[in-house]
Amino acid sequence: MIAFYFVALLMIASALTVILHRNPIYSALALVNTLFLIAVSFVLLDAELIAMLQVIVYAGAIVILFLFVIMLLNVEAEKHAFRLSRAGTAGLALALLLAVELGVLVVVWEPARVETPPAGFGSTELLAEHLFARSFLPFELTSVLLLVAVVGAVVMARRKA
Amino acid sequence: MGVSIEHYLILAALIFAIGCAGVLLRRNVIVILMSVELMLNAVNLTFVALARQQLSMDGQVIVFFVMTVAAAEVAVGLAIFLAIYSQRRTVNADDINLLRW
Amino acid sequence: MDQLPLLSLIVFSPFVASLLITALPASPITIPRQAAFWLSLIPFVLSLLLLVEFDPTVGTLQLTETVPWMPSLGVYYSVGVDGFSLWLVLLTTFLTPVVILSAWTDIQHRVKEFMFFMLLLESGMLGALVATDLFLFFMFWELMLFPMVFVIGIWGGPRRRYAAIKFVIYTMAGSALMLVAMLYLVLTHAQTGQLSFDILTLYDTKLGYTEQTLLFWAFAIAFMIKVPMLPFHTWLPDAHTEAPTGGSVDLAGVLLKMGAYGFLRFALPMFPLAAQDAFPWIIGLSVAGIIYGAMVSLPQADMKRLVAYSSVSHLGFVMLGIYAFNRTGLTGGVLQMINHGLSTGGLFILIGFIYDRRHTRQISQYGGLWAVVPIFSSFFLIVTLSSIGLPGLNGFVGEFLILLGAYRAHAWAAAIATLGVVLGAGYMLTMYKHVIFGPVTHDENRSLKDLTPREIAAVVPVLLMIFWIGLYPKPFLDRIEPTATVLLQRLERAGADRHLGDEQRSLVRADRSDEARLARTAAPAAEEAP
Amino acid sequence: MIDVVFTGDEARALAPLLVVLVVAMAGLLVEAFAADQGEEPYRPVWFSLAGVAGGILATVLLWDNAHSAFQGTFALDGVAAFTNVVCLLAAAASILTAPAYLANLGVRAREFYPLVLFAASGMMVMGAARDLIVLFLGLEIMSIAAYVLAGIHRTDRASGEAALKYFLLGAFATGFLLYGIAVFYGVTGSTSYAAIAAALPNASRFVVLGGVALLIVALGFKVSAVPFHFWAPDVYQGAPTSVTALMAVGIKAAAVAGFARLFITAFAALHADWAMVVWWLSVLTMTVGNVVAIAQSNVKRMLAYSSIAHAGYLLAAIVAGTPRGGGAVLFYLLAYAFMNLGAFAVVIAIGVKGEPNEQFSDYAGLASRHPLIASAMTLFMLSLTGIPPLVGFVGKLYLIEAIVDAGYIWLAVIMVLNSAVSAYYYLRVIIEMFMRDAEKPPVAIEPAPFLVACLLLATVGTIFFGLFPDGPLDFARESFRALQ
Amino acid sequence: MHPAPDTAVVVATSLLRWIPLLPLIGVACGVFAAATGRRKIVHVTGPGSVLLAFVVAVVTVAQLWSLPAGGVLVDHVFTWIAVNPLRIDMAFRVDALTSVMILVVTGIGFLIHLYSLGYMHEDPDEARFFAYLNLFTASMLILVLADSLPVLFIGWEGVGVCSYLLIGFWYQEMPNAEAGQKAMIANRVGDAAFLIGMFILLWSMFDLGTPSLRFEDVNRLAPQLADAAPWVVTAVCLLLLFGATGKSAQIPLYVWLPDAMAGPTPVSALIHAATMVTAGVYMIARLSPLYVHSPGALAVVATIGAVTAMFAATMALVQNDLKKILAYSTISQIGYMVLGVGVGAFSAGIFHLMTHACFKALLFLGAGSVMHALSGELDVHKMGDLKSKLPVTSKTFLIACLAISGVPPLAAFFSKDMILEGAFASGHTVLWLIGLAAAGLTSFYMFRAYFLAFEGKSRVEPEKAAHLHESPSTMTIPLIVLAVLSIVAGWVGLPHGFLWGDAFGHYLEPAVAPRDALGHHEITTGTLLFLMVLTTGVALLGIWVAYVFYLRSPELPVRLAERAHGLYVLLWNKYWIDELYDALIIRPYVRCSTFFWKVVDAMMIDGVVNGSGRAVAATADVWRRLQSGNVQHYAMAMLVGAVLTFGVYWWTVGR
Repeated sequence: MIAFYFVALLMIASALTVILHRNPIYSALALVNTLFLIAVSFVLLDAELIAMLQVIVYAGAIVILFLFVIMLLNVEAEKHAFRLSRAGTAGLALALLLAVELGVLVVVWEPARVETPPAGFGSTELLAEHLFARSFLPFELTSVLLLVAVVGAVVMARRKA
Repeated sequence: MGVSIEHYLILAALIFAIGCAGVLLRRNVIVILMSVELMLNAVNLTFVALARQQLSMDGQVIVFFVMTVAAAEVAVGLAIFLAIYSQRRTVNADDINLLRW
Repeated sequence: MDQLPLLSLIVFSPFVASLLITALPASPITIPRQAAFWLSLIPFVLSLLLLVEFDPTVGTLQLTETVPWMPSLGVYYSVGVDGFSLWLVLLTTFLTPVVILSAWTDIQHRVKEFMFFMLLLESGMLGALVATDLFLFFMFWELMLFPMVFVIGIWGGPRRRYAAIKFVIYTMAGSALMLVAMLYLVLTHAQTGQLSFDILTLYDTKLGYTEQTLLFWAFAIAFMIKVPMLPFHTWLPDAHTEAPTGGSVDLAGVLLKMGAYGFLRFALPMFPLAAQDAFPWIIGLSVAGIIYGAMVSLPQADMKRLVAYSSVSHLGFVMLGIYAFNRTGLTGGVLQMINHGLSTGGLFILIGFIYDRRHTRQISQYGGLWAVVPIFSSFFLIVTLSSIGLPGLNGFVGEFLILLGAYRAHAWAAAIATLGVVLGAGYMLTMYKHVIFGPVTHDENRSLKDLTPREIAAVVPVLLMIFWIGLYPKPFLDRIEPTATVLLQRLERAGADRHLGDEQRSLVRADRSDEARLARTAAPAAEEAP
Repeated sequence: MIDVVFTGDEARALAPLLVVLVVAMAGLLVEAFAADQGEEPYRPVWFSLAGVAGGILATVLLWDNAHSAFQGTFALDGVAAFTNVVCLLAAAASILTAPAYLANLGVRAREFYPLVLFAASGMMVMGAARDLIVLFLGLEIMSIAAYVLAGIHRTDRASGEAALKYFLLGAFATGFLLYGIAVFYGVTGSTSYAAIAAALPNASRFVVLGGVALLIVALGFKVSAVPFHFWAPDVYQGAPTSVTALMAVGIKAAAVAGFARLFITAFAALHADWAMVVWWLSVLTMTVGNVVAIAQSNVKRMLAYSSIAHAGYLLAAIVAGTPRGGGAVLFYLLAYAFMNLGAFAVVIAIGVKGEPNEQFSDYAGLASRHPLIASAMTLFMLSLTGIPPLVGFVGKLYLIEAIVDAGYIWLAVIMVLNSAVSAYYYLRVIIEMFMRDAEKPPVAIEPAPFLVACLLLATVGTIFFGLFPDGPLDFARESFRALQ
Repeated sequence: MHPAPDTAVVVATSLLRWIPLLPLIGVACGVFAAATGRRKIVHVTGPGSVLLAFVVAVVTVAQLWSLPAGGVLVDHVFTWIAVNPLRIDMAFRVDALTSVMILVVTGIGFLIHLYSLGYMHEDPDEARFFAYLNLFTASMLILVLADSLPVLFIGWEGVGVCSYLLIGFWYQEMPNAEAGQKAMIANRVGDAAFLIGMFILLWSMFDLGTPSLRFEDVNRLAPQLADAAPWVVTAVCLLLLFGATGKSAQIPLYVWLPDAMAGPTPVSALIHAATMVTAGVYMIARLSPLYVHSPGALAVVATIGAVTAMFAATMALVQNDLKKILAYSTISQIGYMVLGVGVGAFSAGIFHLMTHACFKALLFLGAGSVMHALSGELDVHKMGDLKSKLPVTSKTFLIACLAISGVPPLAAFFSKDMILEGAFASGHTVLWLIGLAAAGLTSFYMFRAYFLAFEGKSRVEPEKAAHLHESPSTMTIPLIVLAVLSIVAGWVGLPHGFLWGDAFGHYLEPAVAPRDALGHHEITTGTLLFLMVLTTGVALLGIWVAYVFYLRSPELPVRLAERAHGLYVLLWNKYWIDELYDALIIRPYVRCSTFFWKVVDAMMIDGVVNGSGRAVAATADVWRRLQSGNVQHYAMAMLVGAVLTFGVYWWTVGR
């Protein structure tokens, strides 16, 4: 209970930091923070493995990549994170509207019966079994996806045209 | 722990919205991409929560895929940013409007 | 189709010819020219054969050919000819060689393409005339649109592109609705019967009254644009004025008929009841068109524009005749289509000739031509007189029958329409006066050459037809009338079948009583003169 | 203890995909290693063409409506087969037009061809997907390849910008797609169409429609439906034309097929509800597409808007929600493939090194310089306008038939009026080519053999299927009926 | 083959078709001559064809006379228009009435052709002239030979066109062309009414079970028609009458005839005096059995005739142009004929038609001969004392003047007298008085013209006076022949009781409605004598006044003109009728047309068309600006879409 609200508040705060901070680097760091908190809440939801992956893949890989690029392009802090132009405010309003809508959407769902999960729920074995038995095709597809991504990244980032 | 699932769902929704706001507000494409990542993670949170609610692993499996996709996208995206930057020395969304009308 | 597929031959011989033309070298330009002329005679000869094959006693479709084409959609390649289409087919095949002859010197660049499009156009027009399958008809309907667009757009006058686009958008906007209506009709019919685009099958589709009315108007508007009837006519003057001679002739000669023909072949028989109830609108617009067209023609400074507006008036007569809903008017209407094709076509040809010499169509640029080009002037005179309906020339026969029939159905409309005869004389003679009579006002005109043998050869056939129809229209009428009778009986049955409001009942009853009387009067009229 | 389910069904269903993927990867390797010994410009072309041919062949040989694979999440049924063929045709066109064109641009990316094949494979997955996750992954494979392809002309700012925009918005849309999937997962506990269709009747309409809305955003983006279309014109214009062709035809086909399958099969129970929004979507799309296309001066951009308009037509048939509608959609995709690929091929053909010749004015007098190319372009334009007896007309006819059949008369009326409007800008191209003389001295252009082949293919298809559409149409309709 | 009235003997003969055909052949020759420039040909074929036609006509008439009274010759050539229920045969018929007409047309026609040989001698377009003239003759013959209204209509419009062409024969002068067109249009206006009349008639006949427009059927069924619907008969009669007023230059459509004098004089003689303009009278006589069933219509006919006679006569008073004088006199004389048929004295009308043909043709040809001598001079004030130089012309002209004035025993004395008598007998006393007065005016203005032109002292311009000469024999011979005819033509129809009495009337009886169809009260010989004396007196009075005014004391008319200046101006300007029509009809029409074109067509209709086009383009331009190029705007648009989609869906769920 307390844990959740603690995590939730922090998460929102850091998420806001991501989109509000002038300096991309701080945004990136805030992102790490957010992702970590999400991992925590994964744990709270009995998804240990995913939580671990979350930390490794995201915090470990993706955000590093971000920081790397930021450095590479030595993007310096903007004067102010964003100016609330007419478009900006409209965007904000829309985002809020969407939030409300999504919120309503989930509220309408009948409250979940939270019973204690069976033993091994979220365990590596179970996940692995689902992954390879039930979701074999998607799994293989992800491999293709990664291949394409690699090739693409290479093509795009290659120095000589 | 007596927190009902929908608390998580609402949290996720909020994060998702925040991500959206980021996409709309920030002018630095890198930060925009970060915001997108926020959105994806919000969805992840939703999946995990739902999985927990239904006590089915599928949700978590999906999160696995989503992560992969996110990683792939970031990789390609950042590569594209590099290319853009090498062309016009900026990654500011406002300045990238050669094509219009 | 045990005998040879005559109609298909007629329809596709120009198409094949056009393909052959493309294979020929483009220069010297005489090659495609000659080739096109001689090739265009083939369909004409074939259509003469058609005239022989045609059985004048039958009013329904004959010489039909039917081949399944798109079974999944119920589309057949089915063609046929009856009294309505027969003469229009002949007119088309007759006009094309004439047009090619008349375009001999007019078209100097990209001759090969011109001939290609002309023959393609002919194919499209013929197809639309003989198609008895809605899909097929629609296909040819659009197919004849585009060659004309090219002809206008490539060889036309200064505002040709504007005219071309206007022509297309106008027509397509109309046919768009028709397409939806078509499909609606077909699907409605499919609910009870089989899925088919064949009009003979579609004729007996059970339709609610509102349904029928909406569908009718969807078709009618497409056709009214093509006719063109009053509020939808403004594409015509531009198209005519910009188009080269050949284009104008085909446009006036055949394309305009497609509207009225569409009414006869589709709108009326498929939606008999709605069609009859629409008479206040159609009659009103026709009469308005007759007067309006005649009036607007008067102040025109450009000969072609004048003739174009006069077409609005003439076609108004045609529609009036059709909507008389009795044999006299209907037959006259159909005959008047031919007449208008001949006389207006002739006018355009002649105007084209004089345009070739002086490169202007401004009436004010001429005057006193008789002194310079007597042959031209006398031909022009004859065509003019035919167009104002002088008895003994073709125009009169049509107008007389139309007005006669219309008088039976709607006396006042006919009476007003008769004014058109006066006004018609007004603008035509005014133009003739300013162009042909008076002193020679421009020195450029003093040196004009009179018609060359080739040009004479192009016009004389038209003149002969004008005299023939004027003096002995019987062969034409005899072949049109049975079909008219069939259509009328159909309309009448529809009137009898369905529950009607009073005024349309009276309309139908008047018609039926006529038919009844005919039974009595036919007897003396039957035996023939020695 | 983990038993992977992989039987003949799976093998058969995957075969075409595998063929294409294997060729793609092999292509990568070959290019990687054979690069150093001399340039062989046409080797990759032949190679990847072989892959395409193989894919088509496998599809034609192995498709069947009876079986599905991977617990019914994937199937090489009729719809999939049809989509495969269309998408592979698009890939083929893009491959055929590429060599000369890329040479003109000075792009020497050997990965181009494999990437095209990867994109195609993604499309194939989307066509065959019977599960939201599979759909999602296929979409991502396709998209990521497409992002790169759009930006493959790296020295060109426009190309880069196209890539950037496409990527950012694509990623943004992905978020919505996933959220939508999450909703359905939450409601039905599964992501396979069958499960969804089964669960919908007694699920909360409120929630489900929320999910539908989210999916519409994501798929509408790929289909480039208004208001999710804004990326399309910029990206189409910026991307290299060969890629544009791939996007305009292949990606659209895959997305539309996925859209149709999802909505017509999985969401059948809610047809009444989603139909309304899709109705508006389609009307908006076709109208905006057509109207704005009028204002364009760049042919490529005009074609982009025209493709938006056509997306509107396709959506209209999806609104019908009937197998007849689905069949019409599939057939129209084929028709659209032929005429649109042809159009893009012409756009490529008249471009020369240094000057892309993409403005309307560049087409002036083309008829007298290159009558054949001009005539071909005329055919494509007329077909896009929907003039019989070309394939575009028949396709449109089927669409309208399905729409009218489902009782959406007004939608049909709006559609035909729209195509009347579209006549205006398609005709403009013809007018330029035939009815205007070139201002600037004409540049001699000799289209490369591959390009000619592509043009020929498109022309033949445009005419042939216009005259004899029965085969493909029946096939398409049957395959959708089989889904019920 | 056609059901004929039981009384009449009907004989089919293929002779009749040759009467119009021969002149048509002449036309062909003329065209050929004109095309090849061999003018000599027409010298033979022009008059020759008409002469042959005349011979055939004579033979026909002889054949007719061989039949018992009331016999009819018919010639069915072919079926022209046949659409059930309508059937129109190209068929001709000759009965008593027709026989008169064909003799007049071919006979006078031939003389005028002959005369034209001399008159048109120098004209380079001679060939074209004769072609037209022959064509006219043919049409006129078709008109009179027709056995049904539509066939008559062929000739009816045919002659109209020929007059159009011949009036504008010298097309280089715009006024001539204008005049021709005016004639054509005026005729067309009448013809429109004529058409409608035919329609009504045909459908009413149809309702009687006989959808036919053959005169025979119409006349036979006239009683039933009258019973079935009296208004129909009246309507038909009035509409046809309106047509006649166009052709026969009666009020209100007479205005074209004076202008028509622009044509060559022989044309004026043939078309605008002898034949065409009388077609209306002929038509009414032809349908007299129908007309008698509508007394109302007949009354209108009579009134129009009388008023026209008077009206035209007054206008003729002050004209100085010799041909114009003749023109108005023609109008006036036709007015007499119309009056005649109007009061039911059909034979009298035709009788006057015949005699008038003779002397009016003579007058015109005389005028022509004067023009010939004076090289085109027409102003009577620039003539005088021509009788010394043009003996034949002057004498014949004098005879004509006497004849038209109705001096016994010349032609018009009998015919005009018979009309007035008819008017008197029918009880239209007012009309009779008008007619009487008009008779006086007639003799006055005719002799005014004669005295001014031929008597007194010469006012001819010297250079013209130099080469004054009598016309060649080709011109004088017709004059003489016509002069003789003008004298004797009247003798075939004497008043009852004198010698052979009204032989002409008797001859016509089977063809036209009997004069007592309207219940004429028979008038005694005494009254008859009185009337004759009266009319003669009036005529002589007119002559005497003219003598006083223009020979004895020429200053009188000038003073009179000053005295009654208003009246004089009124007459001089022909009551401003032309101006009236111009202001009331022509100009508004033209203005309206221009309005339709410039405003309705160009602005309104095309405005809508192009406007909608422009509107779309404008919209396009606006929407296109939405494409700002900024990624985030696009994203926002997507978000808007998402939010809206949500909203819409939940709204529907809410409902």
